[in-house]
Amino acid sequence: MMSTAIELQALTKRFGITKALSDVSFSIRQGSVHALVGENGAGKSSLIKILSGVHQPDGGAVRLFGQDFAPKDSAAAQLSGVSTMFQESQQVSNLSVAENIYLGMEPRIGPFLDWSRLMKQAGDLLGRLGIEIEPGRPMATLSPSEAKLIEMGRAVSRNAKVLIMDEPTANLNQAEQQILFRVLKQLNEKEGVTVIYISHHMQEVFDLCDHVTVLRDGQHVATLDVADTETDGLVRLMIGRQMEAYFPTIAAPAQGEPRLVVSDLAHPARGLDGASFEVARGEIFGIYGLADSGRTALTNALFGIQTGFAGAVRLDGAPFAPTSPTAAIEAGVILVPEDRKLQGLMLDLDLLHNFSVGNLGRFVSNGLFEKKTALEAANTHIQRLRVKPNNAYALVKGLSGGNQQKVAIGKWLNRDFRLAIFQEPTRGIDVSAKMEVYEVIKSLSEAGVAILVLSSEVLELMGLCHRVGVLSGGRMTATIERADFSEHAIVSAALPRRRA
Amino acid sequence: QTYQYNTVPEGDITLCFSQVVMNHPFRVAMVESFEQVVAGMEGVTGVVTDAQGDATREIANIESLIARGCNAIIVSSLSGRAIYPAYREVADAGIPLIIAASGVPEEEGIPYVSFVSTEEVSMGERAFDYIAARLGGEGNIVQLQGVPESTNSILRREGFNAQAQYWPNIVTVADQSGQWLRLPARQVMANILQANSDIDAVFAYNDEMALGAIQALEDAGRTDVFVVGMDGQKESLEVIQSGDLFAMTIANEWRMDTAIETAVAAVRGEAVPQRVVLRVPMITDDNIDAHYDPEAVF
Amino acid sequence: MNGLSTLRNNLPILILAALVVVASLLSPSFLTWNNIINLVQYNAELALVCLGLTLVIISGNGGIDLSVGATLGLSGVVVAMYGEFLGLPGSLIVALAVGALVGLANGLAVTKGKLEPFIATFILASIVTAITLLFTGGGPVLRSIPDAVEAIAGIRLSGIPLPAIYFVLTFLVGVVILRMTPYGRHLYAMGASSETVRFAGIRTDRLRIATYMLCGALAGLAGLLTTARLGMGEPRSGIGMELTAISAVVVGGVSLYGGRGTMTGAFVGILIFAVVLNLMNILNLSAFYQPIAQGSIVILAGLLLSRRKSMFLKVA
Amino acid sequence: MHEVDVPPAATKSAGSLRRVVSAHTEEFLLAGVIVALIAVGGFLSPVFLSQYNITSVARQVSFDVMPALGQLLAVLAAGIDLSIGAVIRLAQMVSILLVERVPLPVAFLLVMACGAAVGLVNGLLVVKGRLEPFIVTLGTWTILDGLSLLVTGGRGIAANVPDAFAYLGRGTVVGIPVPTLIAALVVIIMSVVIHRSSFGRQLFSVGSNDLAAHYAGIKVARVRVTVFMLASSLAALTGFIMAARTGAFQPTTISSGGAGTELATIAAVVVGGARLSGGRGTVIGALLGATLTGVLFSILVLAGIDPYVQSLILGLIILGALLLSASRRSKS
Ligand SMILES: Nc1ncnc2c1ncn2[C@@H]1O[C@H](COP(=O)(O)OP(=O)(O)OP(=O)(O)O)[C@@H](O)[C@H]1O
Ligand SMILES: Nc1ncnc2c1ncn2[C@@H]1O[C@H](COP(=O)(O)OP(=O)(O)OP(=O)(O)O)[C@@H](O)[C@H]1O
Ligand SMILES: O[C@@H]1[C@@H](O)[C@@H](O)CO[C@H]1O
Ligand SMILES: [Mg+2]
Ligand SMILES: [Mg+2]
Repeated sequence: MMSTAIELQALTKRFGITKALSDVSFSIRQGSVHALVGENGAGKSSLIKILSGVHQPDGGAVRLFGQDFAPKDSAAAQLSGVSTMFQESQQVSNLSVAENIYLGMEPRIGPFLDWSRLMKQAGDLLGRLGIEIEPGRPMATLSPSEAKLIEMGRAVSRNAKVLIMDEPTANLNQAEQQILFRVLKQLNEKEGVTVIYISHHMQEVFDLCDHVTVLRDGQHVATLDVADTETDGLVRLMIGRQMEAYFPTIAAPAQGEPRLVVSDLAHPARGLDGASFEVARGEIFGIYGLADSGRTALTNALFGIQTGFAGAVRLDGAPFAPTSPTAAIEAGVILVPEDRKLQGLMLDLDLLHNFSVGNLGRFVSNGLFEKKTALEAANTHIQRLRVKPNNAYALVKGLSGGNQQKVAIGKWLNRDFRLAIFQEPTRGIDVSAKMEVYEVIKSLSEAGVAILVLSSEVLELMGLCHRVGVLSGGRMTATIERADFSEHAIVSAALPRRRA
Repeated sequence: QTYQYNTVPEGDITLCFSQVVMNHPFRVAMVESFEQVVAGMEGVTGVVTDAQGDATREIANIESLIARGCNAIIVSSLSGRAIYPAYREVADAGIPLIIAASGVPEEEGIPYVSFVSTEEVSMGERAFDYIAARLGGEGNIVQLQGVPESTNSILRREGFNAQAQYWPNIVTVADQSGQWLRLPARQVMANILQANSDIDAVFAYNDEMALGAIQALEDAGRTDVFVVGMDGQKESLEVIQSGDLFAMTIANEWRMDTAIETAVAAVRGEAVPQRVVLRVPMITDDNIDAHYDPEAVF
Repeated sequence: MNGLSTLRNNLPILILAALVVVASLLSPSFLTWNNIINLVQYNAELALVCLGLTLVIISGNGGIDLSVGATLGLSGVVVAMYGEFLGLPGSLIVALAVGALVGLANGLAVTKGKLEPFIATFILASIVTAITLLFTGGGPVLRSIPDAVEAIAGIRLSGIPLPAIYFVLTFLVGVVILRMTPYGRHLYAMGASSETVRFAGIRTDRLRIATYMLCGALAGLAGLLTTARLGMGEPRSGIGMELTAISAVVVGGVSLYGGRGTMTGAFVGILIFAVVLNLMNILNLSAFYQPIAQGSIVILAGLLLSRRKSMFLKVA
Repeated sequence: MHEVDVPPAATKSAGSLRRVVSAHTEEFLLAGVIVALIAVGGFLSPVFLSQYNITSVARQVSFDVMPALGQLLAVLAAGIDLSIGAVIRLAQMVSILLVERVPLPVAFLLVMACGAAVGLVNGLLVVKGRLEPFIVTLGTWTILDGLSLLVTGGRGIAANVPDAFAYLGRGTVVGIPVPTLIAALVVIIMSVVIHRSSFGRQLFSVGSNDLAAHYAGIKVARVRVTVFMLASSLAALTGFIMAARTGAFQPTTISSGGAGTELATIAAVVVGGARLSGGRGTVIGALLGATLTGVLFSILVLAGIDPYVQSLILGLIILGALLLSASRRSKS
């Protein structure tokens, strides 16, 4: 019980000029649940990717159960008993659930796939984990959170001695998180599996883990017994400075004519069933809803991504029914989308480009792109948002999640707008990046922008918003003033209502 | 316009040959023959380019040959008039131009020093005449064209169809392309045989296609048809000798001796004939011994 | 929604059925046993090539092989050159080996060399063609081909020529690979998400190299068959075949983005082209119409098959 | 090329020079290779550097550069245009058919209109028909070649070219071939369009991530259609000048060797550092890529190397160049 499962010795990893890990040394006890925490870009994922054989270290060594361990690819890591649930979604959408679970380890008869055994094994495994998904279902029909559970099933199916989970709960709802926690406990306690657990949620660290390692800027800061620490101390270690108030103080919004009036917005096929609400100038209006409550459809309507909605939208009194994002943007609406990599960023282009595409018109004279002006603007945003690295020519794909999110927001700062829609603005980003995002939202609100924040984090909405509207079944089932905020009030309004 | 060209009365010379395409045996045989003949000549170096069937590349090749300082350039082209500017450039550079195995009608006014080539149109005519005679003026025939847009396919077709006008009872029942190649010809012929049971003769615009057509006929168990080809390649002669299906081929001229001799003479400043129409024999089972050379490259 | 996508998935087969109906109305000779056998037997080489190409394309990451035609040519002339000495088994092994070797080069260029498959296989195709032509001096290889080799194309089994049987066998093998082997499933998976497959512990580079080698080997086999059929080695017999093969496979619903498409679809695609060309011959339509017909099939079938959810935007 | 003039205010000049060099190592390498080849060429054959040969290579390369730039546009926007060669041929044919019948400017406009129309069709099929560019342009390629077969009956056609027209293809200005001057102009215009204009930014955005571009308000469909129209127009321009050079047109299909151009343009832009999946590539790279092949060809022909060995050497050198730049890229 007291022997060492993994020992890292002066591990170093570079990506071009970025030093993702420098001289990181610590050990993980066999049979423990070991948390790995740190800000975005601290090096957590890089570290576990070395353990999973995805990356090879530039220096240092790893010992696994006392043996030298230098897997050259994922296959080698798995053969040595290390199995990983990665941060990024790892699903194969064109295969069945069962094939996803046993990918690469399918039961065979000679050279052929043993379909019936595959289905049976998968069914058994899912049953054992308490996941109610048919093994024969096409993966494409699963929701992102269901898919995440299947990924867990895959990780578990490898019968590993070490199980790594990189931000596994980021997309899961309450009930799904419980499944994950239960499985984790079961594997750890009953089967003695060593677990490395990465999360930005301090609560999870305290609930689930025995030990915690803090990384900062690629360096090892501390490895502690969870029993000996508390949240504040941990966060201090992570960010290297005292943390001030988490949420900015929000001034009361300006009164007057509402900027955005949504009345009876509906499109039954897309899951909107007559949503109505108003947002004032300078107001931060939160929208909470469970899966399939109609949040995405609402955004799509307001940003012109989809059309054909019934009902009416008014922006500063004028009817507003954008037929394309271009039209919405021209009317003064911007969107920070939920999937920043897919919808928000040009990953293989530089910061300069990404910052300027939000308003190319501003940098054009005589049809030519004024690079000098654009560069100045980009540098301003880089300073203001504290983007790392502070180099306008860095490619966005090399940035950590939090910094990417800042770029996704920053591209809009080159233009004037009246309504800003933030979808899951802090998903997967760390404490200090979150605070920086909140600061931006606050300052936009102070400038009179009407702001919609769609988030699945109740606490975030409560900390940030003037009012929160709750969507359920495509309708606004409650609108709660800041004074009346309570987690209970918001969540209970979100629960599916009965059909009338 | 009159052109002056440079002569080299004695000493080493370079002869250049621009081949338009080397994608069937006939074209390759020309190049091999060129290389062989030049190799056997004292003080003469040979250079060959292949345009891979692309007229633009052909022009570029000819320009490179001009730049290289060739003493004479032999061109064999299938690119119709698209290549004429390059011909003029050769003449402008004072280099004797010899045309080989390309249909360049006399009246086009091309400044060649000598035209050493077969007459493609008349080859088509003769093929028809042979078929008509053998069918007694009546019957159904199949035409297998080469790559339909290549000059020689067009000219042979012109000659063949021109004669056909006079023979209303000889009917072309299928008229398709075998791309100058054996396998496509075989497949097309097989398809044609499905639709036409009444066929008496096949005119393939070259031997490769004739050989493909014969395979298709054999597959279908047809023995009542005869095939006429063109080029007179060695393999065809063997087939003509050994069976009944392949009746006749016209021996297209792949040998480059005449063209080379003419070129050398022009370089040396001797007078050369302006237009040498190479006479090409019809080969049938009857006269095959006179033409079959087991050692020939083609 | 579901009905529509079922319809779309079966569209190639419906197009083929419609074509067959039209063809048999237009010409009584179309739907004869002999014609069908012919149609199938002359597409045996294409079928072999399409099988390999389908695997490569499904495996995704821009997977494509523009060198199949060149490979067919090389293997064909090598076999013709040494056939006498090799005999049938030897020829078979050499044809497969030559193809697999070219496939290995492709696979290495794509995985280790990190080149985009389109460009890597295009350049390798030109190199392979150059080697073939150098090797043969450009002309056909007229050595005597052993009877056993010629027999693989020439023999008939109860009236059916062997190549027609190869066509069907190739199809069956393809179906089995894609549906019933872990390898086939991994190709689909790789086409959808290569990284996931790699992270799940499958050596994707090896899988990719193996797939290019298999594709090459199949083209090599097609080269052997061509030589057997012709009774000689024709260095250019595969030229342009890659484009025909890609068109056929795509018309059959195999997505160039990888991860999508079936072997049945690919073969239906082959047959669609085969039927149209066969019909044009039968109806004695001018050869000039052929390219127009081919191009139109590609675009029209593409339009019918196109999915609302493509890589391209919903922006209209 | 677009990043040469970084404002000194923003970046220290030493750093910016290093950045320019490191961001364009491929182009520098390629230019180095070409210079080395020219040196080798001059060494192997004294006539390689003769005025005549330089003129001839320059003219020839111009006909490769213009369509390569069209291909670059398509590739930057994550497309591919396989119909470029066929559009060149179509334009040649139309030019020859028109040039004796209508005034030269009219002929020019009609030819360009043909090109633009093909591009429009390609673009609409991609955008509205949701087809992959590969498929669409493979289809239009064969259809267009079929059309010119039909129109000409497969025969070469020729025209008595008016002097003004002939000048465009055959003339020189202070020893520089007119097609080269036109190509130079096209290079300048395209580098402004691609690297300096707002359209260029949109182009890179669409090629890099079309969904994000859509969400950023860029009219993705319009960009794509424009790209195909520009690509075809450049091909049409090339065909027009080629017709001026030859005064004749010979139809070609794949079976008679017509498959070269389309694939050569793609090879040229990729050798020049472009990525087929979009969002990466430069005008200077495409220019160098197209030049490399032209120069190599000339050297190999002048050196009197066997045609088959020529193709082999060419293929190996291109493969080497590609592997080199790919390995350099994956290291950084
Ligand atoms: N493939 C890569 N290429 C370039 N840079 C990378 C790559 N992977 C990671 N990095 C950089 O390495 C550093 C560490 O990143 P890593 O993903 O390990 O952080 P993390 O702690 O997991 O952050 P997060 O909480 O956002 O997941 C960051 O600066 C990141 O930008
Ligand atoms: N285009 C569409 N076609 C059919 N159904 C749709 C479409 N768009 C949305 N829906 C359905 O409408 C409902 C609301 O979807 P929406 O995506 O707006 O929910 P959401 O609240 O954003 O959920 P999540 O948190 O999972 O993203 C869901 O049941 C969804 O399946
Ligand atoms: O006869 C030959 C054919 O075989 C083909 O090579 C094309 O050119 C012709 O002259
Ligand atoms: Mg991470
Ligand atoms: Mg949603």
